[in-house]
Amino acid sequence: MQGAEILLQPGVFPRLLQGLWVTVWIAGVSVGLSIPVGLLTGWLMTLNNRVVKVIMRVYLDFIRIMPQLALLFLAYYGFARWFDWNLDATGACVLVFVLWGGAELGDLVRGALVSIPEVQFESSYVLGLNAWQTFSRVILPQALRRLLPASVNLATRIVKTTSLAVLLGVVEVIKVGQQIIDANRFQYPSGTLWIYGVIFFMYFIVCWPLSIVARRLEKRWAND
Amino acid sequence: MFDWSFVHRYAPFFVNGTLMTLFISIFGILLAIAVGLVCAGIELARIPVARQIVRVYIELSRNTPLLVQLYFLYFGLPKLGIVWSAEACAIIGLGFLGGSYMAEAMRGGLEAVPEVQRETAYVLGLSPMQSISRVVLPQAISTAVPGIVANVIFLIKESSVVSAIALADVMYMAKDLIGMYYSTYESLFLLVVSYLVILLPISIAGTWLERRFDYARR
Amino acid sequence: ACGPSAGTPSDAAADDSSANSSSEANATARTLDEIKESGKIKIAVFSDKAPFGYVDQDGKYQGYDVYFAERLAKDLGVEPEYTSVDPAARVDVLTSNKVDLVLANFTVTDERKEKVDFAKPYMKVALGVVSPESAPITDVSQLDGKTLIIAKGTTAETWFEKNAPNVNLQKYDQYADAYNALLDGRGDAFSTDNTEVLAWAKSNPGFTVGITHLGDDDTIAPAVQKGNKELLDWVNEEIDKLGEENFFHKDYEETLQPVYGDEVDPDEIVVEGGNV
Amino acid sequence: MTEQPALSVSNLTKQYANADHPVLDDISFTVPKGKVFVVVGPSGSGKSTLLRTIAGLEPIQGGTIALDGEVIETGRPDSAKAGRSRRSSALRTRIGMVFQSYDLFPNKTVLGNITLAPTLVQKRDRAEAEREAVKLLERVGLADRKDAWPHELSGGQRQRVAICRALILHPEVLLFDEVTAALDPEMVREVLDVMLGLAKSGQTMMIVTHEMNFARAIADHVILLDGGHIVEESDDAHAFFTNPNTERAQQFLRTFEFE
Amino acid sequence: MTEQPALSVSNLTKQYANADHPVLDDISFTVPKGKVFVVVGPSGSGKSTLLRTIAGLEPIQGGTIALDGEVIETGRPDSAKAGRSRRSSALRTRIGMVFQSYDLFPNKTVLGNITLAPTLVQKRDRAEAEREAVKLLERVGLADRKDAWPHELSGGQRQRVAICRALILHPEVLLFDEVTAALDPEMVREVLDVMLGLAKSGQTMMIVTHEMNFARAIADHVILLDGGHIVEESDDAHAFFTNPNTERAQQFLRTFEFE
Ligand SMILES: Nc1ncnc2c1ncn2[C@@H]1O[C@H](COP(=O)(O)OP(=O)(O)OP(=O)(O)O)[C@@H](O)[C@H]1O
Ligand SMILES: Nc1ncnc2c1ncn2[C@@H]1O[C@H](COP(=O)(O)OP(=O)(O)OP(=O)(O)O)[C@@H](O)[C@H]1O
Ligand SMILES: [Mg+2]
Ligand SMILES: [Mg+2]
Repeated sequence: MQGAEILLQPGVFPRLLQGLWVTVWIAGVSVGLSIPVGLLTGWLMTLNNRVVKVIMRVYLDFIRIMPQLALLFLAYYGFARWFDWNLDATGACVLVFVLWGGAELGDLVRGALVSIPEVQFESSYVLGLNAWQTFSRVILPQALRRLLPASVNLATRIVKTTSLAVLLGVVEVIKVGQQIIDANRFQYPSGTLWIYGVIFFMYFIVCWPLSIVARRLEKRWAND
Repeated sequence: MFDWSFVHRYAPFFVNGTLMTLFISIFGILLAIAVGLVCAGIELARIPVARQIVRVYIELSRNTPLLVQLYFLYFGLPKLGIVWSAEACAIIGLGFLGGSYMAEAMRGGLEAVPEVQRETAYVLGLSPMQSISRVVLPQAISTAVPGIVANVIFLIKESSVVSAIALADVMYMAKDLIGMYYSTYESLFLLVVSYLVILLPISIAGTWLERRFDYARR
Repeated sequence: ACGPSAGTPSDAAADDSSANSSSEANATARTLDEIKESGKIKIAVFSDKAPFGYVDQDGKYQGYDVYFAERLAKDLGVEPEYTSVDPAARVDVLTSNKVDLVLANFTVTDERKEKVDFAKPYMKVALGVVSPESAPITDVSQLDGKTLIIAKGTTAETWFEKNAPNVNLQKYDQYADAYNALLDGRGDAFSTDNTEVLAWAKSNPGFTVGITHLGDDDTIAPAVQKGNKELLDWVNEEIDKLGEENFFHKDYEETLQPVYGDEVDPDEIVVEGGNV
Repeated sequence: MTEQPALSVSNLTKQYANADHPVLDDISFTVPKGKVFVVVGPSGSGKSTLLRTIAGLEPIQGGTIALDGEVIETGRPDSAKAGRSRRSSALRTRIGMVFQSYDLFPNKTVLGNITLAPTLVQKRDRAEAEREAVKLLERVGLADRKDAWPHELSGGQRQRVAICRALILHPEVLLFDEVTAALDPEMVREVLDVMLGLAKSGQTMMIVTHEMNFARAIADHVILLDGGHIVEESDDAHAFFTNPNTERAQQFLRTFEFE
Repeated sequence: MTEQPALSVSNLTKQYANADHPVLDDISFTVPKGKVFVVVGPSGSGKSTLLRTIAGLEPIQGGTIALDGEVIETGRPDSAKAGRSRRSSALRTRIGMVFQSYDLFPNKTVLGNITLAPTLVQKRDRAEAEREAVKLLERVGLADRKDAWPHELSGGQRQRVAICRALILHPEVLLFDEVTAALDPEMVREVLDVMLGLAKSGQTMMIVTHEMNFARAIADHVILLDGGHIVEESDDAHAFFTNPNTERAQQFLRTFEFE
């Protein structure tokens, strides 16, 4: 295949990897921050307070119905002006992914909490455990177990969605790829094919193990 | 600050953008459903080699972003002499991405039909075709519908990235107006409204559809 | 910028100290003093518009705009920190104070003047249209009913939207995408600044600039946030000062000459001391 | 000369793929017409498997199964991995089966469940099939639920509908596999009462059950299955349940007694 | 003078929120120390509700519940919508309960399940608690499964572990709510055998069951509940089960007999 040599050019692969690192960094930070946000929203969603319920509903539905790209635009262009926030593109990405990841994770947390059978609370009560002991020793460990596979899947989705960062001008793996394509246009006219091909597989190599882990966890804990 | 006359003037742009978004989404979703059916069929029938290919396809499709898939199709493939129009790339991209999600929803539906249902159909004398059309499929659909509806919404949302390959969808309009007239507020407002107009009814219809097919509650 | 950066590897390490952009809770521009204090000036440039602003094979920003930016930073006694922008984002990076200065082939227009403050020009342009040699476009009327490739947020977009309603515009976010589209035959021609298309056609055999001068002669200038008079004045002074040493001709020789060769008269492009 | 038996099983051997010994080992018995044949035995003894082979849901590796004197299944040693038997639709309708798990089609109403096979397989007239369905529903006390959906019924009601669905095909033999195991006691009673009624009406039945009181009351013939063998066989249900011959049977029945 | 009863319930009235009449209406009885008190009755008669009010899982609207002479629960008419009773941890450990549905904590091993409450609530030494746990597991025949996870156990094994988990707290009264209803017959037997053993060892127990043979064998005292009332009460289980006094009880017991 002609043109593949572009990949062997000095600096090409290291730069792509550097771009990939930006992608992974954004995804990693977003996932990390989504966890506390998700736990909090999940807990809020189980509360029986009407106001909280409505607020959480609107938050969840809005985040879910808007395309992530639209949310990114809202955060990048809108927030900076409305709230006088100075978010750079990377910051906007992290903010959106945390709000989005937090909402999705929150719904998972809520689902996991309500799916714990009532008899688990009742056995704990009869055995004399207090509310905190019941939550920390019985309910939470079970909820986390139910939560983990779906959360790993969510992480995969966040990694994939970081690709949109390029459309805000973040210099991540796709943008680096475009720069390389541009800089090598004359020597390697078909570089586009190879660079985008490599980026395609880079995403695959980051996401695939996560998918496998999620599936394993799901299978392993299916019958518990 | 907020310029209503701008909103008024450029709303028609967003109507066109909405139509483009719908056009791409509808064909992309139809393709995804077709791909999903074929894949689910192959997996359930356990056709040897095809099954492995389906596996590889599903992993590739699920673990890569649509944007990169589109760049590859739109800018990459021409270097091999394959030039597809932006519309074709977008529809194929959505179909490629959505196919694996649809396949999973459909397979889940088929697998959720308990074996005893097929056995009962057998004992009652139903032919394999009758068993599939009268017993298995209707039940499979009822379990698959929520997943399929979720995928439809997911794919419409994903279609927002087709603006990157110069398709004039809703997202494209917003970026274009921001770039030309620096009317950020108004454009973002129209953007949000357009997506609400597209997705809210579908979301509500989806809920209705799920209820409609929920006769399988046991 | 928060987070790591892949565009300017040399800057990545220094980034840790500069989480300031997102912690600073307002969108008003930084003063000259604040810039000096931070040791960095944030400049928006193109990363895919050779030879004006691009990233070379080593991952370094290069080009006519960047050459100027380096000098500005040097004279201010700070390090430049580049942000890669798409054409359409150039106004917003300023209004939302994501950068201090835009040096991204920013053509001065009336609409833009309402949103940002332009300093004195350092380049002049008109629009040009590049097309395949096999089907050259030499007049705008030839484009009727045809597809013209455009980068979003450029003056070319505005001009064609206003003056050529019968042309189908195919718009891309990024120059790189637009060029690729032209190469793959997705449109009949591509229009942007004539300086740009001339340079590109030179290095892309099979393409010709059939229209070299379209619309008004425009100027290209640095831009700062509206009202940031202090920085604006300083940049203007710099341009005056640099004019005296014929800086922009030097810039041309370093960055544009290798591309244009001798066919183009530098004075058709370069503006010294802000005097058109 | 005795009458032809409804069902006769000879030297039946069944081994699941990947298993190291047969689940059913050289089993023979006959089910006379109009009689109730009860199979009891500990969990895992092969009771369900026996019914499933007779229904054609599992291939057999040895022996034969004959319905009304006609051999409908012959063992093939290499069939362990084969799927269901390739019986004709008409043949399948001659043996009815009711399962432990609720097996009504959730996408059809009560009437739809019952009339599906007669109209589709036997090509009977819909109106006629519905008339018979309603008669059957009356017999099991559910005539007023004919338009209900399965999920609207209690477990006991569902099992009674499942019985009607099997009966409408006029099967020569009706197989029941622990049809009350998943039911609450009250519902157990309503289903068992329907089965007692069937027995009285002369329906040939093969019943797997853990309800010993019920088995004693309904059985004309009992076998005790254990480890794939018939351990004890009796024509006298009362004698079997009060005073079995074998040690194994005594031991098995003791699990249902206290003190 | 008779001994203090382990548990005494007086005029207990329970009404669920939104219900138009009480589930338990003015119920009184006493459970003597060391005796087995069996509650039978048709589905929906309030048996589970009765045990749940005693365990503190449901508020009561009238009457009192006393444990070893001390009143632990007093009815409040406005409490229908209140949650569980606010009993102290220590008080709760004095009444044990085993549920119908498997209620082991799936995130803990067998030993972890049993030692959780003694170490956490009673602050007992872990090693000592584990020693006792192993002794209890030996008693129910599961010493070798002490490190297994709940999902690795059969239904019968899980229920036996649940019994150990309740026993380790040395409850004064142990409540069983149809603990064998979801089990296969073999497993039913292994669980009931454990309960018979407990009865012999003098554990005070209140048992709701549908196994009449078992009830007859284990009961010191029986009540038949119907529609929230005690319809018949007897100190002589044998007499109650063979020849009850009331028409309602005769009718109820007939549902378990066949001809
Ligand atoms: N599909 C199968 N593949 C392999 N082995 C099986 C299969 N089905 C059942 N078995 C095994 O065959 C043996 C008999 O099972 P069967 O279900 O016939 O017993 P059963 O007498 O009906 O028990 P139960 O009273 O629990 O219903 C068991 O050891 C079981 O594990
Ligand atoms: N949480 C609840 N809210 C409202 N009503 C309830 C609730 N729990 C039970 N009931 C009703 O109270 C009545 C008694 O229920 P309970 O579960 O105590 O009966 P039971 O005798 O245990 O029946 P079973 O033998 O089926 O277990 C029933 O009519 C039931 O519908
Ligand atoms: Mg069985
Ligand atoms: Mg109950």
